[in-house]
Amino acid sequence: MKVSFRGGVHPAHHSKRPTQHLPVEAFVSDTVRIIMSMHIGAPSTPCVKKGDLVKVGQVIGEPVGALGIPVHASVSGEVIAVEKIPYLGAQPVECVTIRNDFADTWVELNPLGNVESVDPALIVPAIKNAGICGMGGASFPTHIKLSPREGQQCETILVNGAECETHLTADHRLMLENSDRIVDGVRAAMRAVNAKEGIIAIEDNKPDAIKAMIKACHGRENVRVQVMRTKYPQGGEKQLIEACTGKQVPSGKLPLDVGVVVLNVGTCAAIADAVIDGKPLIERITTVTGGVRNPANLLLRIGTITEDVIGHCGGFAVTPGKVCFGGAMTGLCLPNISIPMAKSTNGIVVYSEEEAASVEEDACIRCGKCVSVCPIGLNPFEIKLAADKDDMEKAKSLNVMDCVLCGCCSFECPARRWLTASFKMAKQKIAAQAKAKGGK
Amino acid sequence: MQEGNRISNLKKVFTNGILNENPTFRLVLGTCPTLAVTTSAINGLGMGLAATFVLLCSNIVISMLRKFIPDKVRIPAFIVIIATFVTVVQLLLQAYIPSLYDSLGLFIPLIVVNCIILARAEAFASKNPVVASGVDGLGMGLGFTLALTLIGAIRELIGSGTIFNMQVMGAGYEPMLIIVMASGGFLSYGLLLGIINALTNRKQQQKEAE
Amino acid sequence: MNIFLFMISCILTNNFIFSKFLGCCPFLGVSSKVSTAASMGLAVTFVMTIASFFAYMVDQWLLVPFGLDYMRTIAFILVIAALVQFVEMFLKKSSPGIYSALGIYLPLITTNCAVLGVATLNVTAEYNMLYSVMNGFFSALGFMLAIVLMAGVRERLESSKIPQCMKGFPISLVTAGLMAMAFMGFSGMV
Amino acid sequence: MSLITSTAPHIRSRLNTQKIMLNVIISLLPCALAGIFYFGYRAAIVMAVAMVSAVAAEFIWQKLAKKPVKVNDCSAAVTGLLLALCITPTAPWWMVMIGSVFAIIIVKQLFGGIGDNFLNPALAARAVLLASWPARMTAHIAVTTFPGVDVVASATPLAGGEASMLQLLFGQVPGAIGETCKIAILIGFVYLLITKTITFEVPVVTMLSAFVLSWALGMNPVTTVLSGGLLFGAVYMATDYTTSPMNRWPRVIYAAGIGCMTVLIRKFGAYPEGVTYAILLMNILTPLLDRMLPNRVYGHSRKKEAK
Repeated sequence: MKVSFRGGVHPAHHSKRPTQHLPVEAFVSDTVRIIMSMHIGAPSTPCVKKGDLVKVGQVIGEPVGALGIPVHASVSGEVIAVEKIPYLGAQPVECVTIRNDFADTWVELNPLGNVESVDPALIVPAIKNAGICGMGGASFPTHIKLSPREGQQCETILVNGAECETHLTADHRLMLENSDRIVDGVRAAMRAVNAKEGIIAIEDNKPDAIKAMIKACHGRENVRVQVMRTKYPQGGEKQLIEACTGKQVPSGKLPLDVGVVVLNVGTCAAIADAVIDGKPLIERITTVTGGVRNPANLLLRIGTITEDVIGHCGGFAVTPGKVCFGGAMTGLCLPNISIPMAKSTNGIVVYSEEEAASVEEDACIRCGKCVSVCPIGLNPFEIKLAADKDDMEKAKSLNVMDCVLCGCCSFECPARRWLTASFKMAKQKIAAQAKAKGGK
Repeated sequence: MQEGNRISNLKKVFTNGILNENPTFRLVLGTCPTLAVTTSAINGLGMGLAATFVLLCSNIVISMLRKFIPDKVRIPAFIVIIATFVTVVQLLLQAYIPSLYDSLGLFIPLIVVNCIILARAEAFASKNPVVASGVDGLGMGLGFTLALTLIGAIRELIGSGTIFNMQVMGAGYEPMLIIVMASGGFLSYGLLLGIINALTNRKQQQKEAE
Repeated sequence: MNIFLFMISCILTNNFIFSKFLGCCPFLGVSSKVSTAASMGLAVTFVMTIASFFAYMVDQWLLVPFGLDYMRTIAFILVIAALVQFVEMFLKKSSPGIYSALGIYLPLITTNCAVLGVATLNVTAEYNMLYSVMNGFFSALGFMLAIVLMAGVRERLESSKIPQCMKGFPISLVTAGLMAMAFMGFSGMV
Repeated sequence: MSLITSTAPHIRSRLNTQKIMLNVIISLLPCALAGIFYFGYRAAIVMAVAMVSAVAAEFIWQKLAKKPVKVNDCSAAVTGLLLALCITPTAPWWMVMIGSVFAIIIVKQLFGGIGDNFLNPALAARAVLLASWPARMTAHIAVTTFPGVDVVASATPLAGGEASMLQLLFGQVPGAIGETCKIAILIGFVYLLITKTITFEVPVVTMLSAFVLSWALGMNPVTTVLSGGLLFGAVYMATDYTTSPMNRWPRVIYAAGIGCMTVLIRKFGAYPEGVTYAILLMNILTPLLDRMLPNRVYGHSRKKEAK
C-alpha cells in the first residue's frame, strides 16, 4: 500500500530529472574551502593554521557546544588560508582553504567492524567523531538525533529516500549504487538506540531504487521498504512521519517525542562508513543540473567550490540568473559561485535569467489553493495578510510557527503571491522577538 | 460688536447642523428612520420635519431646565421630555395629516429613540443657553430633513420614476424597484455617503494643496 | 398562526434589520467583531424578550383600562429604561460573568429602537401575551443572526482594499444592502 | 557576474489568475453555444452586452480610482458572461448593462476588487434585476432551433410548464440562456475538473443534498435537480473562489446549505427558482463557516483547536 500525507503539490512539469540515469562519478578539485558551520549549532573552531599540511580525514575544526561536531579535511595538502568568508547567511563564516596535493593520504582510521556485532554504545560517539549531520538539507547533528533524552524511546528509524524535491537525483543514485551501505547504516542507527524497526521510505516514481532497496533489505532484521505516493513534500520530516506511521509530531516537539528518528539515506550511508570503516564524512553525492552543459551526479569532496563544479559539468548552458543549493522548492540562492558546497548540499541547480525573473504579486483571489495544498493545514493567505500588516501576534495565532516553509502555497498560488517568503520573515521576526523577551 | 458676534455664532451653530455635522451624512446618526422612510421624498420630508419639531422643542425645554435636572437622572429626564413631544407630534399628525401618519407608521413613536435628539440634548442643550439650543435644534433638524428629503427624492426618482409624486421620468421609464425596497435603502444610503465622502475628501485635498 | 411559521417569519422573512430597519444603529455600530456582535445580540435578545412581556402587561393592565393609550410611547420608553437599569443591576449582583460580557451593551439598548419597536408592534398587531413574548424573542434572534453575519463579513472586509471614501459606514451600509437582498430569498415563505 | 537571490520556491505552477479565468470562459462555451442554438441571436446579444459592459465598467473604475488596470485578468469578462447566462434571452440591453455595472462596481470594486467581494457578483446582479424588473426577468421564450422567433411568454418547468426528462437534459425548455442545457453544463464541469480549476466537492454535494431533500419533501428529485438553474449554479456560481469557504468541512456545509436552501425556497418561498438566493445566503455565511471550523493544524490536538 502506498502511503501519503494530506495536502502537497505535484511540481510535475518541473520534475523531469535528466540526471536520473547517470551513474555517480567522482570529481576532486585542486582547492577546497571547508567552512566551519555546515551544521546547526555553534560553528567549529579551526585547529589548523595557514601552511599546515593536512591528511584526508584529519580534524581541522574542533566541535563547540552541545550541538557541535568536528570538521575534517576532505583532501590532503596544504592549508593556504584560514579566514572568514561571506556565506549563505548574513554573517561571514570561518573557512579553511586547502590546496589539494592529489596524494590522497589518509589519516589512520579506526574501524569498528560489522554493524551487527559492534557494541551499540560505541556507535553514537563514532557518528559524532565522523562529523555527520543531516545530509538532506537541515544539517542537524545526527548524534543528537540518536541520543534520546530521559523518557524518550525511539521505536522507529525512518529513512528518508523520498527525494521529493525537483531536479535532485543524488539520493536516488545512492540507493541504486550503494543500497547495502544504506541498510548497514540503518541497522547501526537502530542498534544504537535499540529501535524496533527501520523503515526506508521511497516515492513510487523511483521503482528501480525501490527494487534495489528491497533486495538489500532482504535477510536484514526488521528493516523494510515503504512505498509512498509521489508528491511534494513527501520527504519533509513531519510529512514523512505522518505518512509512514500515522503519527503527528506535536507542535513544538521533536520526532523523538513520538518515538521516531528520521534520517536521510545519505546520512545512513555516512553512518555505515563511520562505523564499518571509521571514515569521517568527507564526501557526498551532489546532483548538478539545470542550466549546465553536462548535468551529472557527482561524488564531491566537502568544500568543493561551486564554480569548479559547474566548470567540470561543461559550464553554463544558459545565461545564469540564479544558482541554488538544493531543489527548486526549498533551494537556497547563492550570491556568487565562489561559495563552496557543504555537507548538506544535495544539489546545485542553475536557472536561466528567464526562469529566475521575479514575478509580480497580484491580488489574492481567495481561491483556497494555498489552504488545500498546505501539508500543515494552515491558512497561508490569512497569515500573509497578517504578515503584510506586520501583525505578528495575529500571524502567531494563525500558527505561522508551525509552517515548515515547504513552498507549496507559493508554488500553487495563481496570484503569484510571495507567501513562503513572508512566512520565513515572520518566523524570524517572531523568533527574534521571543529571544529579545527572554533576554530581558 | 458683541451682538454681531453672537449672531454670527448662532449662524455657525445653525449651519453646523446642516453641513459640517449633518446628522445623516456626517455623523451617521438616526439610521433607522433614514433607511425606513426614505422611499419617497414626501415621506423623507415629513419624517424630517416631525423630527425637527421634536428636536427644536426638546432642545429648548431641556436647555431651560438644564439647571434643575439632577445629573444622575438626566438621561431618563431627557427621554421623558423627548417622549412627550413625540406624543404631541404623533397626535398632531394623526389628526391633521393621517396619510403621512400611516406611511411613517411605527417610526413616529420611534423618534424617541432617535440618537440625534438624545445626542443633541446631551451634547448641546444641557450645556448651552435657550436660544443657542433652539437654533442648534433647528439646524440639526433641518440638516436631517434635507438629507432625508434628498435620499427620498433620489430613491423615489429611481425606484418609482417620480419626485414628490410628480412624474419626472418619461412614460417609457421602467422603475428600478429594488431601490425602494429594504435592500435599496441600505444601498442608496451607503452609496450617497460614499459619494459625499469622496467629494469632501477631494475638497480637503484641494485645500491642503493650496 | 403556526408557531414554527411565526418563528421563521420573525427570524428570516421579516427580519428586524433587513426588512424593518429596526436596530440599525447597533447593527452598524457594534458589528466589527463576531464576538462583540454575538454579545450584543444576546443582550438585545434578553432585553427584548423581557420588555415585550412587561410592555404587554403595562399596556393591558394600566394604559388600556385607564384610557391612557396616547401615553403609550412615554410609558413604554420608561418601562424599557427602567428594565434595562434593573437588568443591569440584577446581572451585576447575580451573575458577574454574564454582566462582564454584556454589561457595556446594556445601556446602549435603551436607545435601541428595536426594543421600543417590538413593544409598539406587539400592540399594533394586537398579539396576545404569548405571541408578544415570542415576537420579542424571535425578532431578537433575527437581529442577532443579522448582526453576527454582518460581523463575519466585516471581519473579512478588514483586509480588503476598500476605496478610501467607502471605508466605515458607507461600505457597511452597502454590505447590509446586499445582505438584505439575499434575505429576499426568504420572502413568501410564510 | 551578478546572481539573483530570492526566497524559495524558485518555480511556480502554470496556473495563474488569468489562465483560471480563461478556463472558466472556455468551460462556459458549451452553455453559451447551447443558448445561442436554442434561443437564437438574442442570446448572443445579451452575452455580448454583458461581457462588454462588465469589462468596460471594470476598466473605467480602475482608471477613475487610479488603480492599476487589470482587466486582462479576464475576471470581469467571466462575471459578465456568467450574468448573461443566468438571465433570460429576452432581457433588454439596458437591463443587462445595469446588471453588469452593478456586479462590477457595487458588488466587486467597492469592496476592493478581485478577491475582496463577499457576494458572487453575477448572482447579486441577477438578484437585483429580478427584484427590480420581475416581469422582464421571467419573460421566457419558447425554445427554437431557428433564430429570430417572437417573444412568447412561456412558463419554465419550475413555474408549472411541462417537460420530459430528455428535454430537461438537453435544455429544450424555456429558461435562462445558459442554464437549460444540462449536458453542456456537465461538459463544462468536466473541463473545469480536468484543468483543476475547481474541485468536485461543492457541485456534487450541492446536487446530492438537493436530491435528497426534495425526495424527503415528496417532490420529484430528478426533476428538481434537472430543472432551473440548480446545476448551473452548483457548477459555476457556488464554486466561485472568492465567495466560497476555503476549509474542507465548511465547503461541504456550504454546498449542502445551497442544495437544501434551494429546495426549501422552491417549495415554500415566493420564487420558483431558489438557487440565486440560496447561493447568496451561503456566501454571507462563508466567513463565519471558515472561522468556526478551521482546518486541523498538524501537530495540534483537537482539543486545543476547539478553543
